[in-house]
Formats: sequence, C-alpha cells, structure tokens
Amino acid sequence: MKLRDLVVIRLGVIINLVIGQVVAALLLPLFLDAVGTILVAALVGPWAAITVGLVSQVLNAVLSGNFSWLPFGVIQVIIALYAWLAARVGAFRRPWTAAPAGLVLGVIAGSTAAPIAYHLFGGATAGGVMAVTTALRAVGMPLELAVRISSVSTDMLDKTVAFVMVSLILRALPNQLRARFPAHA
Amino acid sequence: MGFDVALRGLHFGYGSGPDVLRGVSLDVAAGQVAALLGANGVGKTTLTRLIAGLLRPRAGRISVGDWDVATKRPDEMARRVGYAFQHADQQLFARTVRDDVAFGPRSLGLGEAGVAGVLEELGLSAAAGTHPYDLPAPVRKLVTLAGVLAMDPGVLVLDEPTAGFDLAMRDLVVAAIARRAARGTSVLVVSHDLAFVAEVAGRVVVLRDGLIVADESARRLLSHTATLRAMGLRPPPAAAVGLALNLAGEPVRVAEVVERLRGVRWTPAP
Amino acid sequence: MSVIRLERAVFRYAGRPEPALTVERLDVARGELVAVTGPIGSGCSTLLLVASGYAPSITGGTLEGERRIEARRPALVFATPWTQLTGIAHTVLAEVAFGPASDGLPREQVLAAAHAALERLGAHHLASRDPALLSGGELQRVVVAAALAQQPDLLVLDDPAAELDPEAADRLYDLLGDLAREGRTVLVATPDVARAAHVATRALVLERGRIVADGVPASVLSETDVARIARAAGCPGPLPLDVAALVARVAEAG
Amino acid sequence: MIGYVAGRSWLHRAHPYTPLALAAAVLLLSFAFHTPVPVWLMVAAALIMALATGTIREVLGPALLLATPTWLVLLVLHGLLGEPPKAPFGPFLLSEPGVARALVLGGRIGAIVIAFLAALATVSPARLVDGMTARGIPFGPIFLLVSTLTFLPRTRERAARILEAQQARGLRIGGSPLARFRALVPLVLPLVLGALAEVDEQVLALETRGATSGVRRTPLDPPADPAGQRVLRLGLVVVVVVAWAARLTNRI
Repeated sequence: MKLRDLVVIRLGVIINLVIGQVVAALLLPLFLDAVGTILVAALVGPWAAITVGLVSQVLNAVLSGNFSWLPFGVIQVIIALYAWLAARVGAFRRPWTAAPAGLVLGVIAGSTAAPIAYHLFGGATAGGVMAVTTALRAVGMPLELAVRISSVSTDMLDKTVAFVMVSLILRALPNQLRARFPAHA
Repeated sequence: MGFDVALRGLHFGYGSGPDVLRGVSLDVAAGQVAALLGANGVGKTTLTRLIAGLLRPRAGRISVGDWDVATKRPDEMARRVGYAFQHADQQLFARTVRDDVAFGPRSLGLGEAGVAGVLEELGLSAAAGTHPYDLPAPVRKLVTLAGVLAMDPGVLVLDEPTAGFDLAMRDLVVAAIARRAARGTSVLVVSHDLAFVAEVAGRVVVLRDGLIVADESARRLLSHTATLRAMGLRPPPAAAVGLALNLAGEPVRVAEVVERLRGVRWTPAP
Repeated sequence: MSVIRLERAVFRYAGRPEPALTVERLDVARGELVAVTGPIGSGCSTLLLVASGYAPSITGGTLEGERRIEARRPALVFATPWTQLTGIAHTVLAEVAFGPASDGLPREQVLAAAHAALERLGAHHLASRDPALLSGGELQRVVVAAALAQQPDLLVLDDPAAELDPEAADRLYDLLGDLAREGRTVLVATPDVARAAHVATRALVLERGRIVADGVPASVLSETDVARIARAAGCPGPLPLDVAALVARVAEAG
Repeated sequence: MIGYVAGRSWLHRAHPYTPLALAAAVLLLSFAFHTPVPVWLMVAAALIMALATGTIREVLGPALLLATPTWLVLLVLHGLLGEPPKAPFGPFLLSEPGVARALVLGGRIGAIVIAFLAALATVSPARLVDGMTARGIPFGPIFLLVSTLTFLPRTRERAARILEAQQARGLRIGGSPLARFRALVPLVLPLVLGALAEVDEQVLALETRGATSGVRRTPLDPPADPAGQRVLRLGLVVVVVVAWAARLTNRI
C-alpha cells in the first residue's frame, strides 16, 4: 500500500471517529460514522475503504472500551464496497442521486446488522436502535422483527444523510485536490 | 458606527483548572485600535474568545455597546463583533472565494451588497471566482478576514491577522483596519508582528500572568527597548531606526520616520 | 560542484494548465544558504519542492527539463508543524528519532542523533513530552530537530518560523546560518525577508513562477520595512535592509 | 476511554502482546460458549485479570457504565417480554429461557469489556509501538492503528474551532430540525476539505523521514518477551481453537 493511501486512510478513519462530535453538537438523531469510509471509497477505491472501515471499528472499540461490537465490522466492509460501486456509477454527482443510493445502503446495512444484533446481542446494541427495539417489542412485535425494523429504519436515515454529505464534499473539492484522486476524476 | 467594548473584572479558567485570566478590566472605545501583546500561552486568545461570546467568564462582565455578552449566543454576537481566528483558513468550505465571504452576511440576513467591496479592498477581486483551497494558505487567511469584514461589524477582534503575510498583504490589512476605525469601529488585535502593531494601533495593552501589566500609547511602548526586551520583543524596524538616529517625537510608523528623514544625505552603497 | 541543478525546468500542478514554476537555470552549491522570496503565490514553495526532488514524485504534477540533485534524502520543514508529526511517537524524543530509526541505524546512534538535534534547537527539555500536547512554537522546534536528526546534506524550509515568537525565530535563523557554515546546503522560503536576509548567503526573488533576481541578499532584496523607509526617504539603491545598514548609509542628518 | 494506567504489575511489565492476547482469548471464548455458567466463568477470568493488573478500580467504573444499560435492556427484552414458561421473581413474571439467554448475552459483554479495559490499562502505547516494531511489523499497520489515535485530539480540537468560527460568522447551532441538518454542511465540509488539503504535506513529512525506507526500523526501547509468555500466548491460541472446534461440532 502506498504511503499516500495510508495517509488518506487515516484521514477517513479520523472523519469516521470525529464527525459524531459535530452531529452531537447539532443534536441530530444520526451517527454518520461511515462518512470517512464512503468518501475514501469514492476517492481511492474499495481496498482503502475497507481498511478505513475495519480500522474505524477497531479504534471505536479501543476508544469506547466496548470490544463486543467488533462483529459489526462486517457492515463496514459492505458499506465500503457498496459506496465504491455507487461512486463508479456516478451516484455522488448530485445530492439527489446520492440520497436514494444512501437509502438503499441503509436498507442493506440495517438488514445485515439486524441478525448480528439479534443473534449475538439479543437486540441490545446502540442507544437509539435499542430504544426503538424495546418499544416495538413492548407493543407485542416478535423480537427478531423488532430488531430488524429498528435497525433498518435508523440506518436508512443515517446512510441517506451520509451519502448526501459525501456528495457535497466531492462537489466542493478544489481542482488541485480533485486532480490528485484519479479514481474520482 | 461602532461600539464601546468594556471588560470588568474578568476571571476565566479552562475546566476545573486555575484562572488563566485573573481580573482583567479593559475599555476599547469606538474608533480606537488597541493591540494586545504578551508571551505565548498568556491568555490573549482566551480574552478575545470571551469578547466574541465563545467562552463564558467565571466572574466579571463584558459589554459591547448596550449588550451584556453573557446574555447573547455566539451567533447573535456576530452582529456586533467580527472575530477573525488565528488559524482561520480552517473554516473555509464554499466553492468560490466570493461564496465563502458571503456566508457571514447571508447568515445574518444582511444580503451580499458589501461582499464585492471588501474583496476589492483586500485585493481579492481577481480571486473571487477561485476555489479557496486552490489559493496559498496566507491568501486563504486573507479570505477569512474578508468574510469577517463583509459582516460589517461594529467591533473587530483579530487574532494574529498578519501571520505568514508579506508586506504587501500586511499593507492591505492595515488600510482596511484604519478605514474602519475612522468610521468608528473599535478594534482589538492580538499580534506578535510589532511592525504591524505600530502601523495600525494607537494603544498597546500587555497581558502577563493573567493580568494587564501595561496599557500605554503605542508610540511610548514600541520605542521603549527595555520594556519590550522583558517580553522577548524588540522595537519594530521603524521605531528602531528612530531610536538609532535619535529622531525627535518617537516615530514608530514607516511614514513618520520617512517624514523625519527628509533632507538626510545618503552615502552611496558600499 | 553543485548540490542542485535545474535547467529549463517547467513544473505544472495536476489540474492547472499554466506552469507553477519556470526556471531557465539554477545552480546551488554546497554550503549555500539561499533565501527564496517573492510575493505570496509567486512559486517559492513550489521551487523548494522541485529543488528538493519531491515534486512531482510526492505532490503529483509534471516536470519538464533537467534536474540533478546531489543529496541523500533532503529534509523538509513546513510552516504547519502539526502536519509533520509521524503520529506513532508518544514522546518528542521518539518523534525526533524517527528519521534515523527508519534507516535502521543501531539504537545508540539513533538516540545520539536525536539528543544532539534537540540540543541544537534548545528543545531538550521537551524530550519526554507528548508531541500531541505541545504548543505551535514548541512543535515547530521539534519538527526542525526531527529534520536535523537525519543529518541531511540538503535542508529545505518553507516559512519555518511561522509559529515561533520573535526571539525563537531569531534563534532559528541563526541556526540555519550555522548549518550552512558546517557545509550543509539550506534553502528557506519566507515572507519574513528581513530575518532571512540577515543570515542568507544568497537570495532569489520570484515573481509569477520565475526567478527575477538572484544574488547576494543586500543587492537583490528590497521588501523589508527598513528598505521601504530608505526608498521613501530618497536613499539610492541597493537599499539597506536592516537598521544597522541604514544607519551606516546616513552621511549627515538633515 | 480509560486508556493506559501506569503501574508495576506483572502484566504491566509483560510484553504488550500478552495482555492483549489474554483479552482476545476472553472475547473469542465468550462467543464460543452459549450457556450461563462458562460465560460467567469468563467474567470471573476477566475480573481476575483486572485484579492482577492492579487497575480494577479504574476498570470497573467504565465497564459498568458500558454494560449496565445493555444488561437492563436484556432484562426487559428477554426477561419481562421473553417467551414462556414464566416464573415469578418478586413483583415480576420473568421468562425462564429469556433470563438464561440474557445471562449469556450480558455475561459476554461484561467479560469482553472488563478484559479489554484491563488490557488497555496495562499496555502503554509507546511500548506497544516498540514491541510491534521489534517484531518487524511494517510501518503501515502501526501507522494506521497508532497515529490515527494520536491525531484524534487535534482533529477534535479543530472540529470545535470550526464550530466556533462558523458561529462567529452568524451560524445558529439549534433551531428547527431542517436548520440543524443544513448546519452540517458548514461544519463538516471545512473539516474534511482542510484535512484533505493537508494530505500532501503529511505524505512529504513521512517520506522525507524514511517511513518507506524498507529497512527494519530500530525500536528505541524494545520490551523483553520471555519464553514463558510466548508459551502462554501459544497456550491461549490452543484453548481458543479447541473451544471453537467443540462449539462448531456441537460438543459444548
């Protein structure tokens, strides 16, 4: 792997880890913890993006102390590959093409996360998702379905916004930077 | 139009740490340009962030005109206090210089009428359609100053506004500040660049150990070698020429020294 | 024997058709301390990167013409020290030692080089500090020490005193003078013409990507406050650049 | 994050790989077991590890903070709302299989969190870098794992500065949901564009200092790795492999 790719991967991981701070300041019901992965997929390619995703997952565990969430790393791989394909077909060229592409990723990522959350964690995962799951279960929905619905619905909004953000970032790139990422140009 | 800025008995510290500022009182009147000096880490930037309402003091009061800063959100303060950050080039995001400079006025609902004039004033007209990140870092910093000036604030607070600038860019900043001060804007600059301070400020305030230890006319302080040396500083070049040649009236600005050198005979270069 | 030779060199950044730098000919000899000056955006930084061999290999873009560099891995220092940390060092000592350690030198030599470099920057008291917690000024000295620890033949600095207070900036420029006298070749770009002129053995002035003046600082530089005073007061050129030089030129007070 | 806590315990002095291997073994074994007793034996093992490192006080607080919300949700989802048969427990009717499942899931999380917090508390990042370097781990993986963490505080600081700068340009943080979504743009874009603009300088800094020299980097203070610890780590690998083999063949 080239030195430049390593530095861009580090940048992607740092964006994944820091953007939550901005989201929290705005009190938005989002994670946006894959914006760096999606961006690097579009700028560099699938391998770099997968690395961003997996390193983010490990460092998230190191920072939070919660290593039990490591199995969700597989979602990061899916996001990286999907975002790379989306970039190849030009989904990021406009915000309104990026939004539906992100929505579809939300369904895919949420559907993948649901069985992990159900089988490995019995539905007890991250804050917002967990609250929705509990509410649905309390009104009598079977647990497996409750986990799936809460997981998919939160991911749909999150990934839609993430894709729109990446589309805006790519559109805002200055010429000199754009020219430095042939995969994107 | 401008506002008097008044700080009264300010105490401030970060987190549960000790006080960084230990009772600072300071007035900057409308139309006055004051420079804030002091060693690195002495709390100059902290003081400026308090005035912009970005930090809240532990004790004391700050007023800008008839506003009590404690009662205003930072985005409300932006209507009166234009604050230029030291590493300001980190705040740019629009695709053209013109758009980025217009962000402040647009947020405040002021319209974009002033943008072109400010770009012209800072020599940025030719770059108006350029992406900010395609410009060298010092020019990006000038762009952020333009963004502040375009909001037409009655108070300007500038943190190291000329760091990394060449003389031509410094001249632009000096002229822009002077023009606003003449219209009544009160200005507080933090700077290590004493040549810039000499050109722009009428008054110099020195901060040490969380207290104001000197508050004098720029002319006095900048031509006082011993005081400056105690801060690790030297008189700026123009003042140094004045001192070396014993020129009358403690000149500290280039134009003042040139005035007093009229009639001097020069030897040819060696 | 020149350390750097450029001939009919034209450099373009990717995504920008017009050349960022055009050099008919440039020779820099061993032991020279060259101040590279010019209006912001005139290509000084680009010249440093081309002359040290890192453009286009790292920065992208294209270079036409001849270039020869007789120096082993030139060292670079920028105005923004936080971009120059490796991030894998948890102490200043380890940060400074990164260069020699990367060459696989024996541990004793690596540590000796790092200690010596910190000593020269007057930064030895920082050795056990965490680089992530340093102020801009402290960091700037650490970054210069890290460059020195590699004992480079060619040292290239782009506005290296941007984060320093005036006293520390003076000391840094004095150190550059010492390094040149030891036989290292130093290129420094800066808007602070007065400081650079004080120690440089040679100055280049760039405008729009071309070298428009090349010679001893006193004869080619004129963008200092003192020179402005002298010019406005009718002093014939070449203009004095600092206070002592101006005083020496005054034959008789008016 | 509790991070490194200085100390003189055996695990503090051990090669950094050893505490990490112990924590990894706890993680892999916890997922291998699926009945309450062995899972809670893993919790006990993690607690013993934390006790042995002398960091139990620093570890337990954050561990409970992480695990308790999950435990409560598990109790509600599986205990109160779980499948019959149900048995009375105080004023509540709790599902018997649900409680068993909650104990497994909750125990796993407890064991993993305690073991890794204890490992992180004993492994000094600087020693880990030296240990990996001495083992000949290439620059890339070390760089990605370590430099990302050391760059994080500066980037967080920068994000906070951007927030302030845009407020000082009149951006309101708050208001309607739509306004808050829109405010993402002036806050996120400068952070990303600024970081991208620094990539070339970062690459240059690493390149000029020989990051890609291809030579094995000299560790400044390589930690000792006695034979006993290498045997211990090998033993852990064997135990994990055996446990998973048993699990996959339905023997446990």
